[in-house]
Amino acid sequence: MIPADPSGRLSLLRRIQEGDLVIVYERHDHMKAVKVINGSVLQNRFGVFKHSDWIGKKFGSKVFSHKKGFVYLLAPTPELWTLVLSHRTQILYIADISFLVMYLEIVPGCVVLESGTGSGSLTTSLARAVAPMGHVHTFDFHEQRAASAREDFEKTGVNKLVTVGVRDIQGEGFPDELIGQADAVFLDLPQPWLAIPSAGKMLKADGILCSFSPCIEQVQRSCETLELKFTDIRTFEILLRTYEIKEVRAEVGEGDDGFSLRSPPRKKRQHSTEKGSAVEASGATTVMAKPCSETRGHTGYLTFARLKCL
Amino acid sequence: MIPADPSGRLSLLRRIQEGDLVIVYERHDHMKAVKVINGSVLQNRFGVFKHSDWIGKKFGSKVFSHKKGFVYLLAPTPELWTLVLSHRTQILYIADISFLVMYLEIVPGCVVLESGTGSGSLTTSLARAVAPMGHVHTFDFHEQRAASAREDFEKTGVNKLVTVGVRDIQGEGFPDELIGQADAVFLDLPQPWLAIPSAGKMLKADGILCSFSPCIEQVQRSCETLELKFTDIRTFEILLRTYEIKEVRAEVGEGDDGFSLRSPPRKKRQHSTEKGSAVEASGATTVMAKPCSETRGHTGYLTFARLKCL
Amino acid sequence: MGDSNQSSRLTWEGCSVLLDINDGERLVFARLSPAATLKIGKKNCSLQPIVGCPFGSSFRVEDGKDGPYLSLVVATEGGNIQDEENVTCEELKDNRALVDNNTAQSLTGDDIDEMRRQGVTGDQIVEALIANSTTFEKKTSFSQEKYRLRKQKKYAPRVLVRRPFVRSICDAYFRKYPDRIGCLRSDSLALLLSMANVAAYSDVLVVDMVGGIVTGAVAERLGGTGYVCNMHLGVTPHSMEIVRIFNFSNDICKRIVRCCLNDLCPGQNGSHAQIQNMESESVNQLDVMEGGISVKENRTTVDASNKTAKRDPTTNKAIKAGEVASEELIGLWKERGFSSLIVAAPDLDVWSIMQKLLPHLAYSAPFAIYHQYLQPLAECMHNLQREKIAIGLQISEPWLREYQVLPSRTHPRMQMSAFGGYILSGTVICTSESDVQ
Amino acid sequence: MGDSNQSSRLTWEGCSVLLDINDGERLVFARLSPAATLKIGKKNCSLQPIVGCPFGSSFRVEDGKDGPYLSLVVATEGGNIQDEENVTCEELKDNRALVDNNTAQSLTGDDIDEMRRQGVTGDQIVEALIANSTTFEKKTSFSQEKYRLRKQKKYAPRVLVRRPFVRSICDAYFRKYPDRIGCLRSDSLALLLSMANVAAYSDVLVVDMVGGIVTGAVAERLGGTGYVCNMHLGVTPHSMEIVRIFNFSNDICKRIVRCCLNDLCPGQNGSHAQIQNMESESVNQLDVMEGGISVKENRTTVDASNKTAKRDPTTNKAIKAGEVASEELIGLWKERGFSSLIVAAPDLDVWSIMQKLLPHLAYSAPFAIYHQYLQPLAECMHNLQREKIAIGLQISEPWLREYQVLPSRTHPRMQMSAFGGYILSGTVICTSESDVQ
Repeated sequence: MIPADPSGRLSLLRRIQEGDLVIVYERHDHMKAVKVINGSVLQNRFGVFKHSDWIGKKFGSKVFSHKKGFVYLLAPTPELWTLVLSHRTQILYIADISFLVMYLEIVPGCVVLESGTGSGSLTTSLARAVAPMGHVHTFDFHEQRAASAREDFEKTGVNKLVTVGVRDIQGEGFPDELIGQADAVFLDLPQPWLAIPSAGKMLKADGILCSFSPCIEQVQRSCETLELKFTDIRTFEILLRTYEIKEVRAEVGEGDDGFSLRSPPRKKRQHSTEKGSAVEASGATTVMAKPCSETRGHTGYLTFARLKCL
Repeated sequence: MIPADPSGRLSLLRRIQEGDLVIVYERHDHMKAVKVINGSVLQNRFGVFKHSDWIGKKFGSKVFSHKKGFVYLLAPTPELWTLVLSHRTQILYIADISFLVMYLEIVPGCVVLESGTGSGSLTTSLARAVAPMGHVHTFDFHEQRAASAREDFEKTGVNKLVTVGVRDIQGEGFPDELIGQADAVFLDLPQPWLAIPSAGKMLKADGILCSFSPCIEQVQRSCETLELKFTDIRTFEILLRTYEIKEVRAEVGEGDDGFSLRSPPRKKRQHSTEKGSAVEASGATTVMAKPCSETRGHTGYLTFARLKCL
Repeated sequence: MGDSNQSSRLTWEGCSVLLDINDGERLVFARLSPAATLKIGKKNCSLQPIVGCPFGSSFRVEDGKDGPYLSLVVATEGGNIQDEENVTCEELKDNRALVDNNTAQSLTGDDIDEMRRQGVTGDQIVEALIANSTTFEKKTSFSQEKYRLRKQKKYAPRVLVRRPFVRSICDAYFRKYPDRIGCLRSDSLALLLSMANVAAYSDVLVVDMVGGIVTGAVAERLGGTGYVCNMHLGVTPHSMEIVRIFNFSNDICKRIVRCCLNDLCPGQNGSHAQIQNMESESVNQLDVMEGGISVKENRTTVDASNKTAKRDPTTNKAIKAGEVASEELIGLWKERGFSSLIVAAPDLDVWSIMQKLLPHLAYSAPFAIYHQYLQPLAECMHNLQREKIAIGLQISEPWLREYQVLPSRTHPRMQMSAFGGYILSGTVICTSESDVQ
Repeated sequence: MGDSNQSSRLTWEGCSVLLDINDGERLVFARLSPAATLKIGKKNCSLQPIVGCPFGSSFRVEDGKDGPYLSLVVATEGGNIQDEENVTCEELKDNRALVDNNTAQSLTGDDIDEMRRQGVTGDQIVEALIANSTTFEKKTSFSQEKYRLRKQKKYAPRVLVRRPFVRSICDAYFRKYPDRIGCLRSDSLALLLSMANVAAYSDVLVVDMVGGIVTGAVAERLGGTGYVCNMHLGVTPHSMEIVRIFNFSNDICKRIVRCCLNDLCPGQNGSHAQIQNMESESVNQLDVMEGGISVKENRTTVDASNKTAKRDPTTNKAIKAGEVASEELIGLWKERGFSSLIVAAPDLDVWSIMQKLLPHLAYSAPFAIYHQYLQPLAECMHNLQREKIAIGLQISEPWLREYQVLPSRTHPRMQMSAFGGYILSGTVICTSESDVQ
């Protein structure tokens, strides 16, 4: 997923090979990660797809099943991965991930600590940000969850950038060998204040910490603990509002019914992401957008703090 | 401001009279409430306006100063009043006011208790909602603030619908003579939990309480107290986002510089509310709207609860 | 008001009620006719026990000799149980040892059916389920509460009787049938009422193509004074079915009138006959709606079964909301103008409407226009500005958020409505020449 | 990265720093040249003491024998003081007895000037002010803190040295000169980088008409691998002045190139000469910017006075960011396509741009388009859908909120940015016939 050298970049010349991870796109809200293995098939409601048909195709191609159903084969990215990974825990989504990666000033070469690993949704984005020569040390309390994460990182090919440790960070803190090594630390723990003193020791001078918590009481307690050794303590919340588009016919002139300039929308959904309803081709049409009615109303609070320079 | 009988309604036949309260509108963000007194003048940056010129004009008229500056004279409403009243305290704005009046199920004939009165911004809207035969009992700790509020209510003519009491509601609770009288109670107090038991006694069976607090700790403590005698405890926050419009010219065709279809906006603000920039009349133009960049990011939390039916 | 029903805190026969089943799990509007029933789970209960009770009363389904019936619950003081969403906060941390599988409960479905046959109450069944759960003791106190609540909803459902006010009506439609009210959220509706200065003795002009929710909301605020004039621009009047869900007294109903735009123009008043026809037609729709607002999708047909039972009391009413405005009234409006205007017409062109309606408003009258799309309001605002018809113009969008406030678990709700619509508001100014000398 | 400066945690001569004065009250970008000075209050201080200090160091203005100078502050452990907004929360309730008038302070301005002349430090002046305030003792502890902080800002201003990363650069522009970056907020910029999958070894095509902030952000993420190609569609290249504020090493600078759209079309590469001219022209603008980002409006001219001092070190650099892409590189891109695309061109028609640029992307390449208006993105999305060029299309808008977290005074900030722009994102699909057999 993350190129290890210039040849790994997405290119018009690259074709799907045996062993590649592809994202099979049915619809915006229906995708799946598949490892391409000659002889294997993918079966879904659109039919049976032979992997062997995929090999040699370009990424981004439309491929067909035996009964002419189709899907698209996309090159994986951390964003697509977030949409297809198995949820072993609540995961972080793109708005929080993007914001915290930028706020933590993570650039290539950085060393980043994360706890807990969870479903590894954030880890993949952290790996992308530190690549090609940085490293992510991620820790989870659960042995099995850590093992699943390792498998996933193997699958997505970020394993060279990530080390998964099994450790109770709240109880034991980060391992001593990482003291003073970290450019940034990310905590997603039920009681982050227990891990903050250790996180402070891991950070380089002027390094930044981020703690993600769903409840305000967790934030309040974390901030109290942060006051001791950190500065620039700031708490944010970020949400993403999505918009749907609709095409409407503009019937200019007065109809029988008064001044109906716009025909009522016809709800004919095509793809669900690309929410939009189509109108027949006759007549001049205009496109309008409005916010989708439902959204995630809250994910968590992001508290940032910078290690004080003493 | 609030008609006491059918003749008080706004009408094409009504004309401004001596003693009327008018809202002098310069710009959306520049208004002033003025009592019309024959012989008085209003002086502002647009010149000197004689009240005697206003008498006999219709509400909504444009009137001129000696040097041809102009303002509009509007009939007062609780919404306009909120924009012109003197801020003796933090005031409530239209989004919170509208929401809580509806949530409290205040209809004509209701008896509503309020504490504190503050600048009387909400009181005027409450008075409108209970008119013509209901009543608002509002209380403030500060003698002087209560007196100023009384003057204001006299000025806006809602005094028949409102009684202002001087009382420390947190310390003493609401007066006993109102026990079981209230359809709704509104609290805007630093320690609302101290007043909640008394508020419960004032409410009729199934009556609703609303507590407005800026800080979440106040909400948490209030909710704990509410649990004892109230049900349907819900906390909301409401903000208002405003949009500004801009007119842009659509130069179809490729210019020298590539594909510039839209000319850069010219910032020529007219009225500041009606934020928008004008473009010369030449060429086809299109209007677009975007959110204003700054907004009130928080006013307070509104916690509602209904007295348990025992 | 002069109508005791309107301010009554007790239900009465024929009144409209909002039944809140299991703390918002399902919401049903019903009319308390003698024959009205409500189906909860597999049980059909008469609504008769509700008549005469205070609004705010709770009922529980009990099995009596003549089948299931609604039994009044006497509330106790003390803690409410609130819903918790799917958040891993601090307190939840020690659930990890717990494996919740089917063997944790030793009572079988058959056992429970048998208990029911023996007349065991729902609450007792819940207690039995807890006693027979091998994992209950291992749960955190918070999880125990959740478990109890889940079982209570299933085996001892509660019905809370609410008086239908505009907020609860609007919220119920917004959750279940947003399209019927043009996705108008209750906080946006509240803003429309404020921005249009709806006050006693006002004559409010409304273009309500959102099922009557705006008309009803205005009438509720007028409380039997002034008028709300539901105007249709073409020949077909707009549906006002939602008005029936409000418990409006006759005094209020007669303040709700219809009118065709043409009737306001000099020398025209020809569309009355046709309107009357439309009126009687819409009664059927109305009854379906009254029974049909149910928040759980799969219950719709069940609740709709109430409709036949409820037809009688509605037609008993002497005065029906939404009669055609009298010529006398129309004459007054022509002379005086309306005191304010609310437009909620999602499918019409806003600027065209405003051009037609503004001449019928008094000067200085405030107006508020609701729309789901920003662009039509932006264009309308621009035109109003350009033609100097109105001032104080503002497009606003409310943003509403609900919070879960619980000890150590306080945060905004995870699910929220992301959109309540846009509102263009302003004030009409005097454009007649006589005033600009 | 093979460039010690890039990962250095100490400042060096010639490096670009962000100076945060009084905890965000004012932000200044400066380059640490020997002659560089900073004006704080009425005092002009050399920036020389900052050179070689760790990023994150704090300085205070002290009066020395040779005039005011910046003195390193040794931070102490313990409480930070945060700003409190104008909220009446519980703790404030007992301020009501307090009358804060001018007589409360017995030290006069003349007294303070005299103290300064005697070499009394700013901190000592603050203590003297507190000791001579008759009301200080009556204030709540919270108000006392506020008072101290206010006096400290005035009499003992602090300068915090920060390394300029993309977030702080973007935030500073957003606060002070939003128009220069097309009102692009840092959280929106962060989303653009994610949505366009900016990763090591990527060749990212950008249309950056927002001063170079996008170009700089991408280069920061690439860390000296891959390329960011800043493309101009007409003959005039776009300004990249903001790129200079980043502390980019030569390794990174050479990965930032310019290119004209025509150059990517078969057999065209004629605009190089003109671009070179533009490049040298824009240097002047750049220097003004570097000194000029000051958050307090009335300081602009003051900070701009640094520019002459800073011109030298900038031109010392061997490799300049934004050279014209070599023919070899262009050849590679023609063959391989770009790996992703970001567009931030507030004044251009989005759909026209996309039609021109999409053919230059690799299939499966993600793209992200920023715009301040919704309508152009809606139309572009519709066209991309209709012509089946891209999938996974989504228009999104970030909503960012900051909180004040203080004991008993926790709430969202009263002031917020209501708008960070809209983003259209998606993935290009393979439309070549050979793949659709």
